[in-house]
Amino acid sequence: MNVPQYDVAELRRALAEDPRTAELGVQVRIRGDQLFLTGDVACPERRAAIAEVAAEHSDGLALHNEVRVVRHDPPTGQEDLR
Amino acid sequence: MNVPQYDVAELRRALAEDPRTAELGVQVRIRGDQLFLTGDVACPERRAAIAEVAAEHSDGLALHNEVRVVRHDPPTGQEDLR
Amino acid sequence: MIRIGAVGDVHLGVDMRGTVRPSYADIAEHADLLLLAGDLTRLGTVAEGEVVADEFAGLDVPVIAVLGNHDHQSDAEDKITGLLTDRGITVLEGSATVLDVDGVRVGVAGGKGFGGGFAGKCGHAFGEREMKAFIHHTEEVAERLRTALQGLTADIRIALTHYSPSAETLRGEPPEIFPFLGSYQLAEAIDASDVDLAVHGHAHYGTESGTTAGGVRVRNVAQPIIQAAYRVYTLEPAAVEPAYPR
Amino acid sequence: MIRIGAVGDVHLGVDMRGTVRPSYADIAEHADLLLLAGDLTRLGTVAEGEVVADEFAGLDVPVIAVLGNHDHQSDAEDKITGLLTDRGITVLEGSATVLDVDGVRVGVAGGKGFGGGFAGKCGHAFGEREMKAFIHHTEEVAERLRTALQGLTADIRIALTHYSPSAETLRGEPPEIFPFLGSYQLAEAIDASDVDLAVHGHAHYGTESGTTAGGVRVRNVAQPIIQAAYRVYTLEPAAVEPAYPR
Repeated sequence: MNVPQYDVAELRRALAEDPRTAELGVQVRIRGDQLFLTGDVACPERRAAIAEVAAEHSDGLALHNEVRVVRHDPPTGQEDLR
Repeated sequence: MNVPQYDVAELRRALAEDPRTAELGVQVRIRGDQLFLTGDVACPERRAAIAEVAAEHSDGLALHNEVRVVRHDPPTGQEDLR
Repeated sequence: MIRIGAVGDVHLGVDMRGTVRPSYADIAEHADLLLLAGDLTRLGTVAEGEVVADEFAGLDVPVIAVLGNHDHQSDAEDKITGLLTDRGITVLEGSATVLDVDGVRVGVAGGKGFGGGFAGKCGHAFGEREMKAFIHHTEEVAERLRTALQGLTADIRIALTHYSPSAETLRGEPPEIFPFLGSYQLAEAIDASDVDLAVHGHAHYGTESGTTAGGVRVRNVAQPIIQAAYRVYTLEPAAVEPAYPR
Repeated sequence: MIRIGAVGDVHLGVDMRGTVRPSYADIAEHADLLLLAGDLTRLGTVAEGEVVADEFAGLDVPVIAVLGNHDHQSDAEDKITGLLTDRGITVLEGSATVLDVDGVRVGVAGGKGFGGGFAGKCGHAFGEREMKAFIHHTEEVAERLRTALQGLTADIRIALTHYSPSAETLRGEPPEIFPFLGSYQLAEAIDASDVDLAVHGHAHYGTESGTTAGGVRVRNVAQPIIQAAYRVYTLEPAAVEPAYPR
């Protein structure tokens, strides 16, 4: 039986528990035979690792890696809490 | 400082962890100076114990014990799952 | 037609001795067996376990139970299991039993289950020791349930848990506490076998009817939901395959 | 005016050595101190902790950190704390520190925190061992935070945690996982003292701004939220009480 919910769960678990990724903040959606990954990670290598682990758990799905790398720019403003 | 959310939390915790009640399924609402308790418990003694514990944690609130005792009637019908 | 009686969360205390049994005196008129979906007791003490035995042992139909979180409160779950078993009540924990009901083999596999939440919105075995222990407990009980179901040969197959395998039967509960009410891993174990009905309790504000992600019917029989001594569900074994080709 | 720099969830790995420090080279132009709201590492290894030390030690402003769940993944949290401390980074866990910034005493009390959920929709220390251990961990870290805050004498008072003390800064996260994201018990500890600002991380899909139930401002500085090397919040110490009667 092919249950997309379990495929999502399996992939999320792999992304969280596989030491190559250890990402709890990646969202996984399967729509039809399309697999979408979204979220923000710390560096480009992390983004690539997510694709690598996802590929091992997404037989027959077309992978769309929409994960972004967070920006590290110095702050452009400040919030006044006085 | 008087924060109703913490009063709700304290009372829910007492109802759950106090061995006189051990009820995880009682809902606690504070509206103005009125305290409302709702839920279903196994017997009338349990309902009275809830009022007793709640009274110890609800200084200055008017207690409305809307907790009900579950019915134990034999079934009047059946669901056909064939 | 097999008639499954089921109730969860009876929460018996020593103050309830003798009050519940009368409701089950004529159970054979309504059901062929009775499932108890956990939280048999309030504080999980041996004294409360004895009340459960007194109320449910020796009914006119077989009684099959799992324990719930309340039954673990006093670390006396093994003693409670022992005394219920001694009184003829079958207690499942990652195990199964098969009853013969008028020649139909009715199989029940069960266990307490645990929380963690549902697919896509659940906890993971990552981070602090306490977090890992929480999720590992779910994984262990789900794996034992899966094994028990896979070893079950019967005409009608039922999964019995305390925690919910479905978010659908939690409708009415705040989503914020779903991780304490059930786990998709229970449903995954159920959907890995051919199961006709999954019965659970625990969610007092939930909903009676739902399904697993794989389409198995789920019923939440927590007593505050069903507002009766027990519910009755009727099932028919799958038609026997004809011995000749159609 | 005191300028508080803050970021959480930088998740440094050994593959990131040297990549982050440049963003903090001119930090003294923007902030008077830098708060790190946990999840400094990815897998919580000592090697990753060394990268954190290399990236954040010896900046032009003091650095005060708490650890997060990722920093506990490899059971090396004590070693990571030790090596950061050796390199001049203050690591808080149920403890506090006071900095002098141009004569203003800036006090920070902090700790990792933990989950359990928010008032009225949370877990309780009841049932299975795993459930009790989960909630007891929250109680312990919240109690230590409360004690640290109550012992803090300063002109500006900040609470620093990894987990969230407010459901408001979780908006955007599925409610079903709130028990894994924070606890009202942290807010109760914060609201028991006079706190000017509570800073946390952990909730990547949450919202930057919220308040505790008692009205203390809360900011979620998880890096996926702030999308910058750090945020800057400015605070002014409460006016000094005049020594003569008004």
